[in-house]
Amino acid sequence: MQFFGGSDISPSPPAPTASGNNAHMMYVFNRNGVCLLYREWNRPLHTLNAQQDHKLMFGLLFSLKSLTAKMDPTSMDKGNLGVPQLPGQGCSFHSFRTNTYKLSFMETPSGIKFEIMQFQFLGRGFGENIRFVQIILITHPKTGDLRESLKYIYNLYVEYVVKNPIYTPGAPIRCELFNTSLDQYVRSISYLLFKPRPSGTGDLVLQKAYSLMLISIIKALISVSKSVVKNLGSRDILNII
Amino acid sequence: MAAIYSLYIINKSGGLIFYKDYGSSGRMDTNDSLRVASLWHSMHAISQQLSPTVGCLGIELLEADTFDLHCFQSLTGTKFFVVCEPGTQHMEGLLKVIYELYTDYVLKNPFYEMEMPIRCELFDINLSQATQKDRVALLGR
Amino acid sequence: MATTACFIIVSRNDIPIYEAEVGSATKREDAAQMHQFILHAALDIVQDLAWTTSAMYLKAIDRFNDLVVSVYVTAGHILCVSDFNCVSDKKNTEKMENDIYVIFFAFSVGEVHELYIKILLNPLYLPGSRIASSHFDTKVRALARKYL
Amino acid sequence: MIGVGKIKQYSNVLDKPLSKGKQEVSSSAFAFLFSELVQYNQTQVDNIAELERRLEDAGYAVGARVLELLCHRDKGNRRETRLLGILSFVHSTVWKVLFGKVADSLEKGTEHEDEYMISEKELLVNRFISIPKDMGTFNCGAFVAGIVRGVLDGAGFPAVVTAHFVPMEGQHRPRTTILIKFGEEVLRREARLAVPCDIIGSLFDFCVCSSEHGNFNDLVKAIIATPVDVKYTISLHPNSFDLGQDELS
Repeated sequence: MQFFGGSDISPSPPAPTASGNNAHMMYVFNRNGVCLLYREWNRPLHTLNAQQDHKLMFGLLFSLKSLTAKMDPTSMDKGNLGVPQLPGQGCSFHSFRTNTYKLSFMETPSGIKFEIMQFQFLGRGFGENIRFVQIILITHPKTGDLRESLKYIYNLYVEYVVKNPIYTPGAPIRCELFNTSLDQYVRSISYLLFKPRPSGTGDLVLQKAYSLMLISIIKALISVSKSVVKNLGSRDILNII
Repeated sequence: MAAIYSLYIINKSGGLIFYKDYGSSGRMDTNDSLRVASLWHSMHAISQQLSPTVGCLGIELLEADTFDLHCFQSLTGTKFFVVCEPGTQHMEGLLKVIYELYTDYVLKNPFYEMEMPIRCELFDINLSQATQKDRVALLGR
Repeated sequence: MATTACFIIVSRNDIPIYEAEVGSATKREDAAQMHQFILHAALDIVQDLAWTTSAMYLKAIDRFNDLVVSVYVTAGHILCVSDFNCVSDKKNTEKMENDIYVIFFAFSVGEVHELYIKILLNPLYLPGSRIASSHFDTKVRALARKYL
Repeated sequence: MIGVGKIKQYSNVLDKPLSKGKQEVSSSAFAFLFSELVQYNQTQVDNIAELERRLEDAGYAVGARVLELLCHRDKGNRRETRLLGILSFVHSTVWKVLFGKVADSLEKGTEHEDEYMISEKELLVNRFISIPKDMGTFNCGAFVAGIVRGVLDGAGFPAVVTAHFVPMEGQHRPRTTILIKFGEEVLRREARLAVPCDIIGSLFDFCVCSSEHGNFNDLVKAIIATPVDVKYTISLHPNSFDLGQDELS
């Protein structure tokens, strides 16, 4: 059912922002459901006002998490429904797809490994609160697996938000740098995602624009502090390209 | 080998009318399956509301670490969803086949009362044939 | 050759479901009962005759002075009984004239049989009950005029 | 309704020609209609037997009409006067028109001489119906039994017709069998009508059955009832009938 702009067949990839009705949004929640960040690049339909929308989204994710933990067919012990899951405990879902959008979800209990070094001096409590966050990406239903992108966004989050001294944990994110690099990254993802597979003879214009964009990303990456690049595995960079 | 863990059918008001377990470890008792079914019903509805574009028909596929959940909603609101191993192919096809069996052997059965749990043995017979036929290995755990 | 014919359709348990006086002869009031009497007499002959042949049209099965009775038995054992009074001046031609009328009767009753089936296919018509459809009546009379 | 070509409007149904009747009916439409029929009747009755009787009555009306129509349309105005004739008519012509295929099998009852069975692996009527446990031996095939009874009664072969489930080994679903038990006078007439040439055939039937349970008088009645002017020397082999010499004479 080709429901929206033919993202696959249209020769020129749609510009990510103004393109038809394939939506592109991002939510970041913390553990108690406060929406730290809501970025919207393209949302044709606004059914609810922002505040309700965030609450509904968090509610959906919360119960979906407990539902998946309950339905996990491989584990014997079935916690009863509705009990809030500790991050990382029990199986959790990473995305769901409807006919109009795909929601990719990531919870970051696993984000502990490379922050230990930075948070040593700030004490455990502080780090705990910041570290646990949920990132939700809503994209075109046909987008592929976005778990890597979510990880990358999480890294951006850690770099620009957590390490920003003036940022008070739990408050909505105001860091400019984070937003710009996030925009750049999302534009690159959506550009990549909608890029028709370059069949051998792909027209030249496409190739040129493509390489230009590539250079800009690398420049952006270098400008960011070295530690970020070092931590990204080669696989991540490859994935981005 | 692709495997189905379990199959649920819920009526348009979210009540569970059919639950079949294909060997997932730890079979869910009836209360839990009822809760899961109605929870899924409301999730499905909420996800429609949150849709950024018009005309959303609700969740079709939920991917989790250890399972995939494929859901098919008929026009009248009856939902069929199957829990299977991640990455199982042609589950949508299987759900369509199950939907056909439902329309044949349940709706056309004079002794079946709408929205009530399904007790038609012909439906069970054909269902097990359909799931076998799709070379979907049943976990004989 | 005045021909008076009485045409009766009788259901399985010998209940007449349709009668029609056709033919051009003047009606004598006692003629009506006489026709009824003759036709009902013929019913017994039909009972066992019907089983010996698989044909539906049983030509002339009975004769009553100058009246010839012929019957058409449908699959559901509905009998279309009719008799003609063929007044003929010459003795020897009587045989031939009978056949003519009998053949005419065959044509008309074949179509009456079709009409009956159409009536029967009406789900609201109880098989074996009287045919009260006026259309059926006009059609049968038209057939009779055409053939007799 | 999007008819095939222009549907000619007839002022009265009597002018409408008896169509060849080749239109297909969607099986799911029939299934839903039949399911509604059963559900409606279920609300009207309070026990299973009565439900089956009501289904049979519904079928009877259909049977009476089917007989007339098919004899006119397919049999070219030939009437069935023989038992085997009417049975094969039901088995093939009626089944083909109603259910699209000839019935699976038509057998003669073994234990009783006047019983015949038409069985069908998957009766169209029962295809989508699963009987709940608490309704025991209820069989929606009673509707088809009614049709068969309607046809037989119309043709002058009164009979008691019932539908049964016969489990088949190695099959999930039982077979549906329509049991036809003819009335007494049908058999008597059959015997009377037994035209000489197949006298041996029907006599043989009698010998086979009567010898099994020895009601020899049926055999004698049959011999007497046959038209007398037919001379036949019937060699009854004594030991096949364990009879005394005098009875044979």
